[in-house]
Amino acid sequence: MLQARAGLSTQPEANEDKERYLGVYRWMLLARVLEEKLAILYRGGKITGGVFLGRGQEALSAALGSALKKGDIFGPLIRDMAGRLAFGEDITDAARTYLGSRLGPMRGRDGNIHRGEPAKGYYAMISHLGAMVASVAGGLFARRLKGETGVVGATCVGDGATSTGSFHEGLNMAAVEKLPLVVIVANNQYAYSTSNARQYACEDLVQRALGYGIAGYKIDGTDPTACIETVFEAVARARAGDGPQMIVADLLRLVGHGEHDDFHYMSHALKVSPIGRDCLDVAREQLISAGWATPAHLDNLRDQASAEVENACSTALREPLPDPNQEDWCALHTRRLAEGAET
Amino acid sequence: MLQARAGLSTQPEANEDKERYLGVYRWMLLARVLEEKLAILYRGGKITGGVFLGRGQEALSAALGSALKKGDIFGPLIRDMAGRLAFGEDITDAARTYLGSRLGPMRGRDGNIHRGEPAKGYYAMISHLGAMVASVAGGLFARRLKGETGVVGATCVGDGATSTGSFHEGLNMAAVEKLPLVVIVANNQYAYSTSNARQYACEDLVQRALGYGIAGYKIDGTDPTACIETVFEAVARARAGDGPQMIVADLLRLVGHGEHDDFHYMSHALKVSPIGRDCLDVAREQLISAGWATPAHLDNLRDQASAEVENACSTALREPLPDPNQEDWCALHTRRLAEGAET
Amino acid sequence: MFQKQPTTRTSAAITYLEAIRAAQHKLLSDDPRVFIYGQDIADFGGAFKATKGLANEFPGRVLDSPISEDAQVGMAIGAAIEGMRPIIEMQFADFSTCGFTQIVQHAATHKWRTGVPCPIVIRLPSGGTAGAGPFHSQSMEALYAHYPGLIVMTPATVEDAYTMLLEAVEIDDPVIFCEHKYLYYHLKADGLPSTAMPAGKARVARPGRDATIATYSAMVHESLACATELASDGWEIEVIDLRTVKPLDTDTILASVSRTGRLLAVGEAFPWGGVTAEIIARVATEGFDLLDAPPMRLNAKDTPVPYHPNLWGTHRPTATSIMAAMRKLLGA
Amino acid sequence: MFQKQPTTRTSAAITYLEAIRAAQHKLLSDDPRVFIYGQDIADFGGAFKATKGLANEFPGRVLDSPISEDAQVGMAIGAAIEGMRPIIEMQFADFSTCGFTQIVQHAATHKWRTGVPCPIVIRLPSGGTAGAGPFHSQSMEALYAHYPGLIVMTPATVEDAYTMLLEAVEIDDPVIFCEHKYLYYHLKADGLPSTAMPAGKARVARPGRDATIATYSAMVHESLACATELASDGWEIEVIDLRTVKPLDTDTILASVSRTGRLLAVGEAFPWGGVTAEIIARVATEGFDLLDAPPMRLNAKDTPVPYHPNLWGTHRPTATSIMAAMRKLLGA
Ligand SMILES: Cc1ncc(C[n+]2csc(CCOP(=O)(O)OP(=O)(O)O)c2C)c(N)n1
Ligand SMILES: Cc1ncc(C[n+]2csc(CCOP(=O)(O)OP(=O)(O)O)c2C)c(N)n1
Ligand SMILES: [Mg+2]
Ligand SMILES: [Mg+2]
Repeated sequence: MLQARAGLSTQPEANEDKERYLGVYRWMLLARVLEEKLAILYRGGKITGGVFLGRGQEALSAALGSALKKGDIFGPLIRDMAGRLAFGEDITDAARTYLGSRLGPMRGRDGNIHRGEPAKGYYAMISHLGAMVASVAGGLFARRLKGETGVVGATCVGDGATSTGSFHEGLNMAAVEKLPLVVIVANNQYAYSTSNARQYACEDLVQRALGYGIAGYKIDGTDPTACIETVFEAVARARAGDGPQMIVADLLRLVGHGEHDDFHYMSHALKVSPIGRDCLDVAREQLISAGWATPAHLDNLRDQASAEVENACSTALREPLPDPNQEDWCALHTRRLAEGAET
Repeated sequence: MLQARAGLSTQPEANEDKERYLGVYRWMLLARVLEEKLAILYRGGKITGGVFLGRGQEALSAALGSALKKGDIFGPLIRDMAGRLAFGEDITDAARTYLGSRLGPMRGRDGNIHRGEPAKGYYAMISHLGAMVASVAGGLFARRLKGETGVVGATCVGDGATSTGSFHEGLNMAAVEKLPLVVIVANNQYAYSTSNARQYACEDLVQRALGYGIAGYKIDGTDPTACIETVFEAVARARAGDGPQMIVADLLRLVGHGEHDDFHYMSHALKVSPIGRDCLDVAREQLISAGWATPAHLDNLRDQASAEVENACSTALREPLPDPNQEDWCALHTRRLAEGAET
Repeated sequence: MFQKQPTTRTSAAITYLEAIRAAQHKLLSDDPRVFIYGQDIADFGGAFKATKGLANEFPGRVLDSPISEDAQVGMAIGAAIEGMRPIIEMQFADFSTCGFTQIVQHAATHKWRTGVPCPIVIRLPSGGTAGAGPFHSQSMEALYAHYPGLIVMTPATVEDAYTMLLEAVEIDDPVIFCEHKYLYYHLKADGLPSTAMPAGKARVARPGRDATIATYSAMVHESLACATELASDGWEIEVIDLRTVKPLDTDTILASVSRTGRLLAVGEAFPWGGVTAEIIARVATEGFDLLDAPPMRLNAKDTPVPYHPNLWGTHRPTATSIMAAMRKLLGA
Repeated sequence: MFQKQPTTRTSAAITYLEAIRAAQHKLLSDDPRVFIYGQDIADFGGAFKATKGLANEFPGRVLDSPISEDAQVGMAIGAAIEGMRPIIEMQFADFSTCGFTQIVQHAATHKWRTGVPCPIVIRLPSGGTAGAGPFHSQSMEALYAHYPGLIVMTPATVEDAYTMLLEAVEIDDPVIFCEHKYLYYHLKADGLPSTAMPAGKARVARPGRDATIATYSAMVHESLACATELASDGWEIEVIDLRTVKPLDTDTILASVSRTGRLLAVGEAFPWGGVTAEIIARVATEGFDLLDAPPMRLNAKDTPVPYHPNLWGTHRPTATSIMAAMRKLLGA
């Protein structure tokens, strides 16, 4: 099994470390608070459709969103609220998509986790797992053809998604093209209810990196320090031209697959194991023990996050819903080639 | 990179080795002679559609067909004439499928390399590469459910087919189920005209075995001794319950992708390298230097093969062609549910 | 609109979904060749609970698969060749596009090419529900019906969900079983039937005189609601539930149109080339003279299925939009 | 039968396949956003040589892909989002089922879901040729036309192969470009046009008075051969070349039927629910009163495409079988 490699260049100064960590922490917190709010709204019947949360996976996701720069490409998956926000998503847009506002980026046509703003490099996932790997790779390929350098693309998948043909084809293609693609495998031990034992037979998914000829890293996804170090390093290596990077992070989702799911199937032993830790608790501890923050400071950050979330949700809740009569029922950009909806 | 493992049990007696080798050699030879005849017929315009040959890959293929037993499952690919014959295919049926005889197993409905007799465990490949991996695994799964033990299933793919999602999904599934599946990757360095460099980025495809959690073997596919030893061992291990086995064999196809192809793109360096050897020449040398055969004996075997091939082809050539008016244009087994072809 | 349908609420009431579970229970009990393979279907009982409890009762025969639709179908094909009767559950019909090659290229062609039948059943939780969006709402019957070698079932009732699934497994050919998610919990019946019409036969769901609606799956209920509504204006609308869309029971449709002279074909799928096109094409070519007025069709709109319920309710046909079309057809 | 078509054999003659190559050459020359990605298309020039020499002339813009149809399309989608104009060559249309998810779920929905267009072109070497068999002969236009968000082109002439491919790349939506392998080498023209009818407009390939054949791709030539043959009996058959099957130019078909009163829809695809069903459904619903006789349709048979030429010649429609249908339609 591959281990996280040593740092790419000289270690950043302690102060940089601190700022970076605190930055990531803010996104973790904001995502957590927003998702807690969404869960409440869901239980209150305010959200139609499923709600899929990233609780427990915020450190990994926020580290990725923070390591990417404006101009990079990000294809998040369902548990990447933190990464989306860190990558620059407007929190009100996130709320809008859940709450049905017509002003959200998907205008009610698609929902929730499928949101994105592709024109800004923030791709909008389709449900079919694995599909985004090739598409983010394609985005990078385009950038290369256009002569852009120093661009990185990243996408996330779960343990379950690694079984898809799309994941395999996309990653292999990216490896052949030596594209600056970072793939994060959030191994939360389950795909919906299906445990790793029914999903793959290798000792560890990071072993697959060798078979694609790409760099592989293995980390504890509940440890924010490890997430930040490794994700930033992998992104830097990709940016430097080292080709695809795959990070496999062990963790648990501390919620059901969706909010409808009580995840009774989840093993108790795993829940009480180290990967059952809440990365936000770990972060709090790490920040305080490093002397980078006081409890009061962190409580204050949470209050700020709550205010931001309340603001976003109440804005979104006041906005108009989609209206079928005003809707433009045209799937094509080329209007002259559209066939009228038959009624 | 994994190396061929040491023998499973005690080495068979020299006499057994000899008989096994000579058996494999006969199938190699028969396939070679039959394919040479088919190439001639193709150039003479006697065959409609493509002709795809296995020249150079006979040792690997014949070893596999010979290692399998009656009752096993075999899903050959396009370059497995030798394996098909060794597995028990009637040579006249092989000729029939190429020559359009209505009496062949596919009755003119499908051709050439797509032939098979699934009821005998000899599956009929579809063109879509990688698809047979899951289906042979499914056959094995059924046997297990029926309580049959000691059954092995095998299928072959090329280097190109390893890039398909189907290959990945099928092999991963077989690994999870720990099925007695042997997958042979005939790495002939090209997929049609595409060289390995544009197909994958790992050092060697055998590195993928680790990522699936299955046994991996790497051999020189032009060396019949290595092919026989490793293939028989892998089949024995699968039969013994060790789960999927993957053998990656390096070799070249000594023909074009199909008989229409002059393979001008093939690297001269590769052609003159050790993997450019003709396995039939190597076998002849090995047999003679081991004292297991004399040149005269081997020449005699070739004459026998020629006679068999001539006989099969002339039989098939005399047989009736498909007749559209007698054809049963019904794609269903359940006739009452078939919709009449509209005319 | 559909909520208007009478639902039986006796203690014996069984839902459409429970009927599917009951059929699988019976199949596993009666036929040792049957096994079920799909994502999260073992201990968890499936995303919709169609296999709840079955893994426990039939150990080793109800299995969780990796997220590998192509391999799931591929493995079922191999198992079917060996004489088993696999049932594949897709988590949503929409994901069957990932298994499309194995379904249309391998399963569909196997019998014709080799002479060896390939009896697999692929269960597709199909159709729209509120808030499900573009990737959890699709109706894919037209794609599969287009390919020779497949049978495509689209049960609209609890009874059919049960008996047709039993029949699907018995049939020696690959069957695409399109079960409608909108009917899963809403639709109830008093009990399960012991006899049934055979596959390939359509059913007159409501007899009528003035016009025919030919439809299937969830749209049967929207159409029945429309017929009930129009009955208060004195119109007698005949509703044909196709039950299977391949084969399509042209005879029953033609017989109905010969009585009513008017035809509206309704489907929930996308408008280009779906079941409604096939219905109209058959009636126009084989029963032209039976028609007293131009036939009509009503489908979903030609966009992906929208997520928001406000949009979704307009995207798919409903009793209201069927009624509007029907009034046009009746010249009323 | 098709061989009867006059082919020009001047020194300037250019084939259907060469037109496709020429279009790609022009696109690569004129538009830096264009690149081509597919199996064996670089130095080798593609299985059919549609990209011969292009990799050399446009280094880095004509690339060999691994055997990964899903990833090929997936990568094109990402590249299109970033403003490129990728062309994907499938080695055979039949293998596009392996890229089906990315095509119908991702590319087709992208603009509607996100507002960002996804201008990719997927070239599908389509249709039957002698000896090609079930997996190298398919006509898949109906599958793609069914899904909202895709445009499906089916050029029948050398000129259209050229100009429509140019237009396909210019269009801001995903285009499925069904080029017919049977026409690749046989069909020739004197040169390449500089103007063209726009996509979405059908062409009257041969004007007539007594009946209309609405068809597309290789079947245009079988239909023209039939019309020529019937002309010697005094019948004037109008042949409509649809050019694109989605959108389908209903107006041109209806205008033709209003002149002739009789309609035969001909397609090479499988019979259930293809282009012919859509044509008949539109004419029956929108132009019922224009019809003097029941419309007819002719498709391939409802089995996989057979390998042996003896069977294949009967499986697909030909001038002979079109003629038989037409005589029936004419009551002749
Ligand atoms: C191709 C495909 N098949 C099935 C599904 C249904 N599905 C949605 S999420 C999910 C589980 C995903 O598990 P994993 O990849 O481990 O991600 P996690 O939810 O654990 O974060 C499944 C099966 C899907 N989205 N795509
Ligand atoms: C999914 C799929 N895509 C494309 C093809 C077309 N095709 C047939 S053989 C071939 C090359 C196969 O290469 P490889 O797997 O290395 O086998 P080899 O021919 O070298 O033995 C290709 C691209 C196919 N059969 N299946
Ligand atoms: Mg998971
Ligand atoms: Mg190869």
